[in-house]
Amino acid sequence: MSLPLLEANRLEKSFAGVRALRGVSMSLKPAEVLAVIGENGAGKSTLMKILAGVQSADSGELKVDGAARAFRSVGEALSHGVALIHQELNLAETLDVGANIFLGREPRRFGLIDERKIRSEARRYLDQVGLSIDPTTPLNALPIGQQQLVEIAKALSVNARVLIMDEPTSSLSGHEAQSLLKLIDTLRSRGVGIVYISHRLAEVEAIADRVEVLRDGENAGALQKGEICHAKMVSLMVGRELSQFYPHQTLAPGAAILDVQELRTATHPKHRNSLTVHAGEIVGIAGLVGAGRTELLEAIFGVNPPVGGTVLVQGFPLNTRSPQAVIKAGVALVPEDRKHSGLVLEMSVRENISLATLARDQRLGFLNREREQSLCQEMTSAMNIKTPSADQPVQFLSGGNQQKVVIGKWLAAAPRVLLLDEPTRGIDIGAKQEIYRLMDELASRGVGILFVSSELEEIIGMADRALVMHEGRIRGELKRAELSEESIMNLATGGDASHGSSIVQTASPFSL
Amino acid sequence: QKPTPISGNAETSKGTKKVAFVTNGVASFWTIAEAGVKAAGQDLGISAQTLMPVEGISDQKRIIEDLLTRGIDGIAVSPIDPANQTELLNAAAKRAKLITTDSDAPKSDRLLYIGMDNYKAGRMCGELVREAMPSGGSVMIFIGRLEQDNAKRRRQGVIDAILGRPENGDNFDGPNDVLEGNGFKILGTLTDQFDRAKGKANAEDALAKYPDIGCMVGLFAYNPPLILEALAQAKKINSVKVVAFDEDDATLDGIAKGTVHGTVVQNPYLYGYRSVEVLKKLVEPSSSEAPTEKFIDIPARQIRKDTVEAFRADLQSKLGTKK
Amino acid sequence: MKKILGILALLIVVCILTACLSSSFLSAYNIENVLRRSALFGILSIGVAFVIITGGIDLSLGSVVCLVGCALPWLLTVQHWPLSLAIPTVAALSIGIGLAHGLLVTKLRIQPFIVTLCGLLLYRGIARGFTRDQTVGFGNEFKPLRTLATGKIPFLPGFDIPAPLIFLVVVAIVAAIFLNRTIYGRYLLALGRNPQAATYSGIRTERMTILAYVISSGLAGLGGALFVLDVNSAQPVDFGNFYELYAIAAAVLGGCSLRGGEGAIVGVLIGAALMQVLRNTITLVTEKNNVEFAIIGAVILVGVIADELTRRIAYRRRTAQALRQTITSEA
Amino acid sequence: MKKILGILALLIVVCILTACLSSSFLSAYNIENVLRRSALFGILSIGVAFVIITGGIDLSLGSVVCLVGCALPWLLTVQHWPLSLAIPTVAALSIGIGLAHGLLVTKLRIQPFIVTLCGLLLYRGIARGFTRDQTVGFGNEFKPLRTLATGKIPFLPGFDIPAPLIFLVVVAIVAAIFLNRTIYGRYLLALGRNPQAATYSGIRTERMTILAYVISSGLAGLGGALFVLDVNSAQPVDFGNFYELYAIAAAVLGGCSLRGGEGAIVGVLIGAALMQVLRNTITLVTEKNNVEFAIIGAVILVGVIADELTRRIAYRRRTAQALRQTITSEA
Ligand SMILES: Nc1ncnc2c1ncn2[C@@H]1O[C@H](COP(=O)(O)OP(=O)(O)OP(=O)(O)O)[C@@H](O)[C@H]1O
Ligand SMILES: Nc1ncnc2c1ncn2[C@@H]1O[C@H](COP(=O)(O)OP(=O)(O)OP(=O)(O)O)[C@@H](O)[C@H]1O
Ligand SMILES: [Mg+2]
Ligand SMILES: [Mg+2]
Repeated sequence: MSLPLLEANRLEKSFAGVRALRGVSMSLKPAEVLAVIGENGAGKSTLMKILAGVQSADSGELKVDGAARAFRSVGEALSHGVALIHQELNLAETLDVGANIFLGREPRRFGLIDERKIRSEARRYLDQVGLSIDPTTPLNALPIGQQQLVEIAKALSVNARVLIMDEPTSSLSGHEAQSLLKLIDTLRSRGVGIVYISHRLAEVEAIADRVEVLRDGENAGALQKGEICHAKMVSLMVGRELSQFYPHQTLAPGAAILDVQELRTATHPKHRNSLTVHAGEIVGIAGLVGAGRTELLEAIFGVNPPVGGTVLVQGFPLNTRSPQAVIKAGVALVPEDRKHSGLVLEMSVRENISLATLARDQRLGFLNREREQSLCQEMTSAMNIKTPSADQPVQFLSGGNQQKVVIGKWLAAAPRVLLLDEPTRGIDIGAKQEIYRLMDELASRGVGILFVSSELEEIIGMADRALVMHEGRIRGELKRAELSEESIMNLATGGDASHGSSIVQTASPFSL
Repeated sequence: QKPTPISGNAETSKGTKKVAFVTNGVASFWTIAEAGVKAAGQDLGISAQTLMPVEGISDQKRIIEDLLTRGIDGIAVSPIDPANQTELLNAAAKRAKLITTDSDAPKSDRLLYIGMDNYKAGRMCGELVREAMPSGGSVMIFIGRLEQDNAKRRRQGVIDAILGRPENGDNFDGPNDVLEGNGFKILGTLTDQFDRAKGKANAEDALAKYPDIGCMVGLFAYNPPLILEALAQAKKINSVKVVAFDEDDATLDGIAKGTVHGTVVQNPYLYGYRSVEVLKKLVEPSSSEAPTEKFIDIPARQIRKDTVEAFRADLQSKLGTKK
Repeated sequence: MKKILGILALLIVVCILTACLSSSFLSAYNIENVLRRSALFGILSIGVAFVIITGGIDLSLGSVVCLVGCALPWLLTVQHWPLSLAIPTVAALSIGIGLAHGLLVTKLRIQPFIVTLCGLLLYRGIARGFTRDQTVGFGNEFKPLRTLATGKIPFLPGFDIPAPLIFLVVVAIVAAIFLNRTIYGRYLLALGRNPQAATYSGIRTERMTILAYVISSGLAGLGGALFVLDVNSAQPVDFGNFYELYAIAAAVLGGCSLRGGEGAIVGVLIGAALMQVLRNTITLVTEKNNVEFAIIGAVILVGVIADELTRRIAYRRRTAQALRQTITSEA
Repeated sequence: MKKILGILALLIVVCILTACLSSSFLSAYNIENVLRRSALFGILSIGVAFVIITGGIDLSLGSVVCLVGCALPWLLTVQHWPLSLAIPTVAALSIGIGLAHGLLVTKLRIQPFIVTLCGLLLYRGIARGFTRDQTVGFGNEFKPLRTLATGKIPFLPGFDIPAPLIFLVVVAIVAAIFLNRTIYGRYLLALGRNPQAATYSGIRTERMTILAYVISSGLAGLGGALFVLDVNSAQPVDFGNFYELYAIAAAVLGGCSLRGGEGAIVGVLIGAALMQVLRNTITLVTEKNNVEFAIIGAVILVGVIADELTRRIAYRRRTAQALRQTITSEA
């Protein structure tokens, strides 16, 4: 048995008011993929940040190659070959892609940065993650999914011995996630030790050699290669079995509640997209990263005004240049990028939840504090948001709990049409089911739901109907009965609707 | 460098009377006055302090208010805007003996004014210009700012004397007017808001714009040296006449060397000294010799090459007493 | 709140020290003076605080003070306009300036620093232009109008409340209610932190930002009018010079972050008062006023550093204690 | 790059207009003068650009100019120090100031605005203190030293290169290489907008930030020395007043964003030159220099607005064209 690359013993970490880690231990061997799973707020990210020198533990021991170490900075961790892909994107927006990949480790010639080498090397790593963009593209011109891939390319370029990935696939679609898993496989065969965090248990099942489960900042059990299965992981995480994962029952759809006609967005003005959502219907939108799903939702919502087309809600046209008007008409959007569009990170949980409904609940322009308070309580319990208090700034919540705050904020608005963009991004399995249940409940109350997801499983499980986008265009529509991974992937990669199921998917080891 | 002797903290020396000298800004002119204030304070045994407002009129108001709070006995002030400060000055005159210096506020309750007439001094400066250019020519005027009463009057005096107008202290030509007459052409007046780099740039730009300019007149103490700098760099040091105001070292050097035709000097040292002297008489009730006149004239003088060395020696001895 | 405590402590320390060193500090006359000055600067600081809360900055404030401060006496005494016309004109002027700033910042997306820097240069220049660089003032007229700034309201025997303080109290109360109790205040705080998230929440961020600039210029106009009514004359060259820095400093000292989204009116008031008390202290206690600014700078710096250090020590102590408690309670 | 084109166009337009309106503008003498002034301000602007790129601000620059500008002649002519001691002293002084700013900003996390505002108040106060408010200058001495600022290097017949331009060119080239070609420049750009991302990439952000403040104060010191060598005397009360605003304006006009992470040295140079050309234009072309600042403000504002509008129109035309093409190609 080889010496562990990395070993952590009885790590403790507290923040003001929260004990995030209470004596957590773990170890990682070379050429091993260790999956770390746990509910939102279990302490996964905190543990990883300590391993990578971003934060330091209050107490406990860290060993690299059997020797005790305490990383005081990211630089130290990197020099010991430990690299971390953060749960939240951490890239320098004003630099280009190549500069980001090599940030802090620029190749030099005569003391100056060797731009040519950066370009050629960056292209290599971008190829590895399947991103065919020019390394001189400014980073802020990329959508979030592609930024995530850049982040991964950056971690690869470290040539680390220990690569920690904190929910790397949370904003990737199945296709990209698959190629990432392939990449992990290659790295493993080169002897790299990998820590892999994900709420997508199928991925974990497919890739992990060992699973470590955290609950409330403590080790809650481990699974060896042979024992890894969905049910066991869930029960270790949640502490009970979960039954009937996708609760949605198709109802007879009501009248058309959202009617999008020939909508043209700014980036894909040549495509005219039309779609209809009926009351009580859940419509999914699938597609690859950059397929234009986010853009479509943002165009409907008015934050990214369309260049043509009309949107009707209950038969009345929307002013798609004004989000206020769209919100007034009863439409809500849970955006994909919670850090930039969803939350005011420095504000409290309460203030974030009430932000979109302040105008509705105002009294002559004054805040309605009781209403604000009660809304917050309602949503915290409905969404099971784990926070020490309603006054906690959301930036101190775990990623998944932040996502729940965003959803709570828009549920509070009691919309007639709910647009969800990757609503379960980074959400643990228990909470996911909670969200699915809420979606089902809203649908049964006559709300029309249009949701974008990169998790095919979720689309198949929840959608009454799915639209599949490819390069800015709705390529086809699949009825609930027609929904399958093959049929969706075929359309998403530009295939034809009529032969959906007949095209054989390239065999993949991971059935996503 | 021994620390400046200060005649005790205001609170601790209840016995001695306290007087203050409030300037209209910060300038080397006022540092000479401060030397006079200090010398008088020591000679006469009275606590005398000089305060220089940095931010113009509201700052001057604040300083006077705070002095009154401290229970000052006498104030000499150079009001920035006499016409509109009557109220403040009257309020001060109620709580302390108030005199004006350098710039008068005739409508207020001040007891007397010590100083000179800036218009007349300006005329003396204008006469120097005519002396420097007997056959006329073009003249550019350089000054810190034009909104101060003394600056306005001084500049007008220069203009009126050059153009050969009769004395009339109440007419003001606009700052941008080009004026001609008497064989002279006044090209304009450039201000710099006390920014020296700008003052030098003004002189340079004037040389660029009027390569055949005849005479440059610097009306604030630091203007003539900046003009000399610009001329030296343009290699025009002897081809353009310079007429100055005040007694900057470089100005006096220039006069001695012949690069500056002459300057008009006031006597700030005496402003300071006499102010304290008069205030002492006013605040000490025992004093039998309280001044009765309303105006103590401390006239300006023209300094030319023949008188510059004597003047400089006198000035240095006065400032030397301070060092 | 915690941010304010530090600056409040500093203010109190400075007051106590000054009172010990100079018996005149606590005289009714002096307190009235300091209150009046703090009130005038407080009004400016509250205005700029709103802009700072949106993550912007307003450098034009001193020049707006100058413009209004010169325009008011100029219209009244040189142009002989009636009061009923002059006052609305200067009010419209300052509000219009704020509107223009807001529109340039939001609609044309020009950086607030640039917009208001141009304003700083422009408005003073305009004032110098129409006054032809002459001092303007009220002379002996408009006494009733001037009581708005110079008047006193008897309060205690021997102690009157200076009129500007009334203005300040009204402005501060309205501002505090607006910021903390209305949805608009909440909107400002949200968009200052994250304008994108605010837009996605259906907030009209542009309107709110424009409003902040209007408040800032409007209060600068009010301040300018009160300043000129107080000192009775204005020189366009230096009237209100550097006031933007004092106002911004007061706001930042009082807890506003220049990155936006943070700020409390009480803090801003304390910040403004601190600056004025310090200046008063220096004239009362020392014989030198040429190092006045050096002393102010040093006191603020030392105060801020002390505040930061105490906060750190307190934080360390708290976490250590919390850890000890949880460990003992678990044991 | 596009950001710079707008301001470059504005500079060219202003130059052409001035040349048409005044024959003296293109005289060798005038060009030399404008180059010398632009060089002096350019040095300050490059310094502050580094701080702006880190997302900070340096308001103390004008006061550092004042401190060094007063200290150099004071040490040499009043204290009679030898040159070999005075020069290292003022250099150490300005670098020390930058170091102090950097440490306060990074280690104590005090807002840059506050730190450098205190600096603004403090350093001028110190200069006023040790000079006792006296004007200090070189008089007729130190001519060789002064050629550093006033000297000229023959270039073309009738046209000499002013010495400060040499300093500027060296500083600018070093700065541009540093910013664009070395890892440190890259780090500065990275940490300016997103310090967290930079930290997570293993960059020592604090050191880099401190370095930026040192560069800023160091160049302000160099600028201050050159300024006083050029004008030959300094009055501590107003020497360098407002220079921080000009420098920051030049940097921001030249494409630096006050939110950090963006900036190019060439742009900063163009920005600094624009300000100086405008001032020159006003003296050469108009008879009014009391509205000088108003004109500068207005020109900058109009320029920035025009830049923004042309960019929008160009963008709209491009998208419209793209749309038309796709539509026709589909048809
Ligand atoms: N900087 C911080 N300040 C205060 N509390 C924090 C901070 N960072 C994390 N926490 C708290 O620590 C706990 C663990 O958070 P962590 O981010 O490690 O969870 P996680 O397991 O990664 O969850 P998720 O799956 O949602 O990402 C949470 O309760 C969180 O609120
Ligand atoms: N700010 C932008 N600038 C330029 N192009 C953009 C921008 N945002 C999005 N795009 C382009 O628009 C297209 C659609 O992006 P969008 O974010 O809508 O895709 P998506 O299907 O939601 O995928 P993702 O999983 O990345 O969110 C992409 O090709 C992307 O390159
Ligand atoms: Mg996490
Ligand atoms: Mg998307």
